[in-house]
Amino acid sequence: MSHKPDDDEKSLFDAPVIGEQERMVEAILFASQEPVTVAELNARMPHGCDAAEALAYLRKRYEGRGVRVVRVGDAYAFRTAPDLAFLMQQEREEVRKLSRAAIETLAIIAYHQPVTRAEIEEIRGVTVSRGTIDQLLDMEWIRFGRRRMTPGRPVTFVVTQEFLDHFGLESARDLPGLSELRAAGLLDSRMLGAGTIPTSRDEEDEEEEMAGQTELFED
Amino acid sequence: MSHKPDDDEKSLFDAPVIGEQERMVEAILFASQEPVTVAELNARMPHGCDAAEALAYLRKRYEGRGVRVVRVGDAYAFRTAPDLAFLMQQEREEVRKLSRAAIETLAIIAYHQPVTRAEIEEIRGVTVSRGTIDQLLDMEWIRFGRRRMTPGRPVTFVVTQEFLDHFGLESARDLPGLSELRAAGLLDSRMLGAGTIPTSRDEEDEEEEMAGQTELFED
Amino acid sequence: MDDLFSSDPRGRGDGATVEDRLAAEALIVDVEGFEGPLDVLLTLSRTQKVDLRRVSVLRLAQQYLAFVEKAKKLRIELAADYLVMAAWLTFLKSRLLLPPDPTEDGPTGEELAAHLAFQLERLQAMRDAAAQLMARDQLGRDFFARGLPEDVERVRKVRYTATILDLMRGYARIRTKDDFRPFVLDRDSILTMEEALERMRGLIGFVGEWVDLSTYLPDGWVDDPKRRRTATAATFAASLELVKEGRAEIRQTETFAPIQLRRRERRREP
Repeated sequence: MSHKPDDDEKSLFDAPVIGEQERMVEAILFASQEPVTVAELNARMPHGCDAAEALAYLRKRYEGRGVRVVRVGDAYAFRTAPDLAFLMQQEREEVRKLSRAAIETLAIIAYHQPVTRAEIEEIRGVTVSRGTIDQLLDMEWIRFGRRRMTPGRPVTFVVTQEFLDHFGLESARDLPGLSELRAAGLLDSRMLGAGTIPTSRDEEDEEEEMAGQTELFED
Repeated sequence: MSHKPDDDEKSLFDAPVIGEQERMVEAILFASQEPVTVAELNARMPHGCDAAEALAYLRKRYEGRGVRVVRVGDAYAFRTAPDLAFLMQQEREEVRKLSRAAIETLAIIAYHQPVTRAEIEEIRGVTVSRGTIDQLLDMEWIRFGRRRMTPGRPVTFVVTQEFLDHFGLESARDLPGLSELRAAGLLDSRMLGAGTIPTSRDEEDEEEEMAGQTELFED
Repeated sequence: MDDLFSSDPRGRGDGATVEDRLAAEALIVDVEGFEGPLDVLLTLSRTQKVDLRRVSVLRLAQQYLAFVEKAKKLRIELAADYLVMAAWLTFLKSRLLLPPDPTEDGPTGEELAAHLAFQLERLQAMRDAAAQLMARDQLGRDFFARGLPEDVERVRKVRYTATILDLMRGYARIRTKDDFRPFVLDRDSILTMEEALERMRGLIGFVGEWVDLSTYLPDGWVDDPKRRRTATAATFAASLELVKEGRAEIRQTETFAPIQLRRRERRREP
């Protein structure tokens, strides 16, 4: 084998047996922060060692194991066996609360479905970002409903079966009305007169009607 | 072996053969600098695997090698064999120099855990400075344990997995001389009533009863 | 603990032996190096060259008192706890030497002495344990972890969730925007941006010249610093809103200079 250091120069001590040398290479490769060259191995190991030979044994030993000795440039390092790469990935599910904007948008869709984006914005008083709608579509809690038969034929949104399942509802009509919200302490008692919430709107509803929100409470 | 996940629950696929499982444990432990618990191993391996059994094979395989599988608390890690330390000049980390007070405090926590600050002071006969505790917390060699159920509910300190890992201990029960010390009664919390030896105290220290250390090393 | 008394050659003398004085003198040299009185006692006990369980506490007390005496003579400032320990050892000594007083509560002198001996032994044991611990092979010094760890790639999957209560609260919030403010305290000393904006909308149309922002602050919001601060912030925010709407112009000639505002001339319709 190559890289045998000065064969002529007799060492005072015998070089460690090859098995011992293999242990040394194993430990050095393991602990090193970078791949290690044969020259570096020889420099670190006791006089008379043959790192190249020990390395050859070590590579053989790790063949088919969970890690292998691989060559990186002219240096060597331990690496996970490629077929076990899947173990090095960890899928972590992170549960996050839905944002306030998303919850409000979702609530409006649930209480007013089918509802157009313009209507949602009218009710919330702020624009609804694409991202919010996309997120809810993505979660499959809302889907597109029929197009509204009004100028521009805007799309409407409705809640899905997944939505109902998640919230334990049989239908969107089971959502509590304003009076129940108030009874549950979710509404301020200073609220205006009682009214029920329409759980769905007929398709003939005109967008123009959305002007005054109060109408929504009048049934 | 333990930790076999739900035997009753039939998996669609058979678990990999034990040799394959051993490779997986090998790959996971090799990849991590920190010890990995059996539970984590099982969680990362395919359904039906028995990491504990695979580990037993793996440990056996690496006996006498340049790297070994060591147990640290309820976790496992590969570490180089200590007899090869002489090869590792380059990897040697500058260990933070600990003061005599810090070393003593650490030993007291290790041998008396869970132990309150007042108990440490009682043993050392001097106030333990905030800095000493902070330093040990900072090095992650100690952490807060359960509060003592005595007046003032003082916090206790215990040693960590990092501590065990650093000193090559499988568990706190393997501390050198532990059983002799216990047999000699030197780990008992003996207190006299009035007139005990004065210990200088910081004013912020809670006055607390020295409860019997029944929790010591239980588990 | 029979030997508690036996090794005091002069029986009940409160003076110390020559040996004790020499020991005390040796200690004085590096009193700074000691970790408190118990540490000194432990060092002193070593001069007795016996197993710590057989140490003569009475003699130890005398050695310690000799040490404190010596320090006093040399005008060395000893920390208070050294003197507290001296006082306590004097008390212990008297308990050990005098016949027990049956009317007195608490532990006997012998019990106290035994406890002190226990403490010394325990401290010594902990020091030995610490030394053994530090002599062990240590991670990063004698054995090593993988130098090139392969990180687990964390694939993060976010799942959003909400409860029906969130949904109802959300809806209630929208439907009662003006009335429903369950978590907001009414605070008299806060001028909201909306209030300021309403006010400014009315005023801005009349101001064609550059006028300091501060002149827009409503009456009654100028004197109290707290009210002035909130009014200034709200008015400033409202001005920016007006600028955004194209109804006003705003300028500041240099850093920290007064902020000025004027109506923006509407472009004539073509």
